[in-house]
Amino acid sequence: MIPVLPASAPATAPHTVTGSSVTRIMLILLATLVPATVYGFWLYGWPSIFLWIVTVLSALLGEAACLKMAGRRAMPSLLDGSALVTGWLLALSLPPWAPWWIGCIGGLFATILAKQVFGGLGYNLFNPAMVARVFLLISFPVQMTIWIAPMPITAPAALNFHDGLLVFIRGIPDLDAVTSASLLGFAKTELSRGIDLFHSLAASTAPVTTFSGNRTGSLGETAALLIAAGGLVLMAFRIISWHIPVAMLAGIAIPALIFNSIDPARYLDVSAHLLSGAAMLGAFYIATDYVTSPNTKYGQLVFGFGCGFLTYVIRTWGGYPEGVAFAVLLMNAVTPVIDRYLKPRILGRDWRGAPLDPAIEKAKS
Amino acid sequence: MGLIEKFLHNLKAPHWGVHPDDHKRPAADAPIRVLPLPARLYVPLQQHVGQAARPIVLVGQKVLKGQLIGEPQGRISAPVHAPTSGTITAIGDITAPHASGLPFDAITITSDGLDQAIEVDVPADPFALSPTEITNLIAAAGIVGLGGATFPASVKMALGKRSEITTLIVNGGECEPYLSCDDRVMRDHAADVVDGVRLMMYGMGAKEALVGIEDNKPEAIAAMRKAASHFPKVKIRPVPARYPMGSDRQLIQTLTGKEVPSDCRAADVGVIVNNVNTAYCVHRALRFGEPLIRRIVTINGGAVWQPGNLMVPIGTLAADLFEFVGLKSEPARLVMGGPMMGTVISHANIPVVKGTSGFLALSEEEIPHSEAGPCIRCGNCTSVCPIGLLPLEMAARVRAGDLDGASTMGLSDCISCGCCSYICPSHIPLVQYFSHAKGDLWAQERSKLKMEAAKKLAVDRAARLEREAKEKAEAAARRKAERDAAKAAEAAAKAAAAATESTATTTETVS
Amino acid sequence: MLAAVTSLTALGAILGCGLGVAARKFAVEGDPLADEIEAMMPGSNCGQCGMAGCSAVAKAIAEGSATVTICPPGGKALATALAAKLGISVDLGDVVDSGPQIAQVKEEICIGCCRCMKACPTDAVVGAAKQIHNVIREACTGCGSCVERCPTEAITLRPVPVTLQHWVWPKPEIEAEA
Amino acid sequence: MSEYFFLLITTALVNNVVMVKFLGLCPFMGVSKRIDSALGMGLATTFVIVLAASVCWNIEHWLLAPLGLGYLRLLTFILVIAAVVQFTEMVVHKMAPSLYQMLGIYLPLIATNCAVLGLALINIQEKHSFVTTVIYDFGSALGFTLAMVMFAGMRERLSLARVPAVFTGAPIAFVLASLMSLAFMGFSGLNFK
Repeated sequence: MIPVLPASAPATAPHTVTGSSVTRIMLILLATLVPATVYGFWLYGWPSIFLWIVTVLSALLGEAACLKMAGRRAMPSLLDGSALVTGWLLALSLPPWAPWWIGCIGGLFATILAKQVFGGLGYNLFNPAMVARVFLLISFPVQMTIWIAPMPITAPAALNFHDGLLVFIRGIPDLDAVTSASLLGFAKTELSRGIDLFHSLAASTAPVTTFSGNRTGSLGETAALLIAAGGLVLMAFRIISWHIPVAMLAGIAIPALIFNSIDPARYLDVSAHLLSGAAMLGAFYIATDYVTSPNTKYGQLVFGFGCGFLTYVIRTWGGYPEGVAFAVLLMNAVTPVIDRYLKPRILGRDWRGAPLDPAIEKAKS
Repeated sequence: MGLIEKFLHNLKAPHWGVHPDDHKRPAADAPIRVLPLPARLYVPLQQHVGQAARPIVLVGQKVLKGQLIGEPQGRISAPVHAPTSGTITAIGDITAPHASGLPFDAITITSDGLDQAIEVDVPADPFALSPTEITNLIAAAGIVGLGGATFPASVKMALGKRSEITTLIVNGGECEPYLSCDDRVMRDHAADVVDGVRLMMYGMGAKEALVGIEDNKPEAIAAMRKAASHFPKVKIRPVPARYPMGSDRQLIQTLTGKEVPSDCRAADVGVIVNNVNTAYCVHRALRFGEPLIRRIVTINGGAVWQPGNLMVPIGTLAADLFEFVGLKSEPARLVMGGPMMGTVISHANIPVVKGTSGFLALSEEEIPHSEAGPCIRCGNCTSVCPIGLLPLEMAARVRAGDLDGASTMGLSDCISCGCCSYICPSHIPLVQYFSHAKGDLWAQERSKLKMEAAKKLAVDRAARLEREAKEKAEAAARRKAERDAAKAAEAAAKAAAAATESTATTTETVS
Repeated sequence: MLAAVTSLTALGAILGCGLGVAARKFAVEGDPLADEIEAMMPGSNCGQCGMAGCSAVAKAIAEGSATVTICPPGGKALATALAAKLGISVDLGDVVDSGPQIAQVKEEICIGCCRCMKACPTDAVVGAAKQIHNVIREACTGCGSCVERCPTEAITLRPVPVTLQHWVWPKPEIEAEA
Repeated sequence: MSEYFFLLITTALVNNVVMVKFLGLCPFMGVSKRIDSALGMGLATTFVIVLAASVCWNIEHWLLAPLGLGYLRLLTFILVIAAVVQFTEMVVHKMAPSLYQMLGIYLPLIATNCAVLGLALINIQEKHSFVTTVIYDFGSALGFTLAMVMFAGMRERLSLARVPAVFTGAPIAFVLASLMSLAFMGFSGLNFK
């Protein structure tokens, strides 16, 4: 009997796999973002819809162009949905009435310089959406800090499609009529003017924190509860684990609680911190990015807590009113070190990797 | 189960592993069928871990069923026996049940159809024998671990003798999907299995036996509980159904709470693990004198008409088995063993060996098709790894050629269970990376050993050359000395002769 | 001016003395690296690298005048081990590693001249004058010293045949990873 | 006391010597391929920075300033730094031979690490007291080590990435450093008052 050698490399075990795939994960993630996004659209009207479209398209374009240049097949990578997620999350973190070129530059920057130059999906070291957001914030501080008071798209005073397009392309004509400060920014400005929180928040111009999210901010921060609900769905699907979100929210809430109880005139309370800014978006969607967060449970707890704590530090003492993006980037930079030092224990070895003592194990019963 | 109980159950459940679709039924529910005797059997000489057996029969020789045809060589080895009576028609290559498709040696027996067994002495009461005699009988029967590892059972018991064994763990986990040969032997031969377990306990001096059975086999648990009800030392322990519960270290940890240190054997912590089918074979060997010449094999898979378990002689070709159960369609992939760790075989002319738990004929829909994508670092592989490794990091290092980096991350602890490859949403063949790396490291190790041996040879040679040169010099010196001595002697002799002569002359003159 | 010169001179003198004392105190004897590297080399002194024996190569590698990929019998395995030892990264693409090889005698051409036997650094060739020689597989390092000596070209290097025990899973080839 | 703590935080994070002041980029790029060597380099540099800067401060205050030899400052400081580096090299060679191997040429090159000279000069320029000098330099060196280790961790991961051919090596390292610097911008304006 002559053995027949297989022509190519033999198929390897296991001969059965899960039904999960990268595309499926990304699609579920996007699906859970839909309610918050649609709510944001309703609050901020047509310009925000246009911004969302342009940002997402730019991200996809940047990805496709890079793949084309690298001579790789563009379709499988585009279809995995990761660029879509990046663009979408970036759009959610921009001021809703930002001009078109902000979205365009941001989308391209995110996929090209933060992701594809590192080798594409899985190799980027920083969260692409947050890199783009920080880059935009530093480069175009004026456009990136114009916040619009929410005005439901159905309201009579809201812009129609045509006017929305004009605002989107030419910029906002009458700034003072529509702008408003976000809570964190307002508190910071007033504090720097020497007005403590009791007085500044009591003023009629103060932004209000409501659970419905009907307040000033980016698309993704207004609907904090919808974002959190989406995050819970992700946990239910086991796409993200609880470690990072819980640790990050704790990282914000614990120092907020401590400092607020020490000096309520200077430090905002816990709910203000948790519900404003990108805390929820960051905790459930940004910090949980697989590629740029640690792999192990312990590492994720450290990472999440670090993100939250740095967010609080930057918000409270830093030069920027919002710190989620910076905090996530900083912790992204620490992730490889965390991964290196916080490894799970190998069965039959101690934490340092030395084999266990058989005598001790034998004595167990 | 109440909510709180369920919660507690979840807490206690292992936090590793995966839950693949088990596909065990309907095959597991059909009673064991006996395969009609095939015309030819191909009995490989290497069916176990260790050195291959040495054939002791000649081509053309007639053999009886159960007759020894290959004797063990070396410390870790096992004999092979003729599975039926007939004539030896060839001793040579046959494709091994191995992913490489490379050949190995096998003895071909053409059956005479009589299935005539050789006469053997059966001990009247095996419990009257000494434990060593039991071990010897098990060794002579060629019994190896039938769970798939095929480590010679008697060697395992002998290794255990060095350290005191308290617990015999009997592995009825059978966590691999599709397979049900362990399930079936427990259902159909529960009493025999329990007897085998007791014999093994006696042979190794264990105080108790824990039979771990996954809780997805309620019938087997019930049957075994009934069979073991008179023997309090044999305890039936249902374990959560979770792959890879049937792996030694996981089962030991689940049943006893002991962790086997990574550089030790289970015996070092006072535990020995044996498969339920091994226990059944021990029973057959000690009560009926039947060596390991047949076993229960699961035939399953989407392409099979009548999936089920067959009692087949060792050496039967997979093709004969598939013919017996019938194929619905051309199978897309043939696998020996389960789908998680089984070996793909390139064709069906592969013999059943002692470690064959099953053959699967998988249909096109059952096998994975997705192309591997880039790793997105989701960490699923890390959370399912039963050992606590970081498969993604190890694979990335292997891919970049950094084998040492991979082995410092614990490559040698990997049991190749396949959980990581199974769960990977990017469908990266992680296990293949690890198999490749392990093979490569092993090859490096071999070449290092060889290099050391060569170095010793080189040193020896240098020493030899030096010695030879020295000896040569000495010999030359000796020869020179001898020559000189000879010369001197000659000269002396000459002188003496001359002297004598002169004396003689003188004498002569005198006289 | 004087102050500047004096102070700089004084400073220089103090620092110089300090360093002199430190050099005594923290003196490091010899370079143990060369010895350690020599222990890793094949030690057969086959001379394929073009240097005089393994210890000379070890010294050269320790000094950095030879690359870690210099040893052909050591192949990739040795190169990676040396690179790890020296804490450098090495491009293994340049190493031509044809896999392990062993010498084989073509029996019909061998004239039994014994030259290969004398050349073999590990005594892997056995035979006697006018008898066909043979190579002991386990002892042959595949260094090729014998190949050049053979007057009838009866010795060739062959890759070690792959058996079930030697087979290694190939590294996965993935389009997306290429 | 808390003032010193905030000084430490400020020098390590807000005014990070590498990421914000862009000093000491040579070892930052050169010895950041592995975490171990980066950590070793960071510690060695910390040692040199603190020792050199405190010696320099004393020389400035007891020698150069009283004698009005300000114009010799650069020369003197470089002399001191070179001597300290030489000393460090001996110590490392003796105590940690493998680290000595790993750091290679970059160990003597600490002498030309502009962070060392830069910090010594800044101390004089900012008229720090001696204690402030030590804390300021220790904080800065800590920041240097932190940046080195973080960067090395990322480069270790990067070495396994599929970076496009045009970006492999130094280019991607610079892109990475720039993104990291972007992240450190978050600390700008950090003020605990």
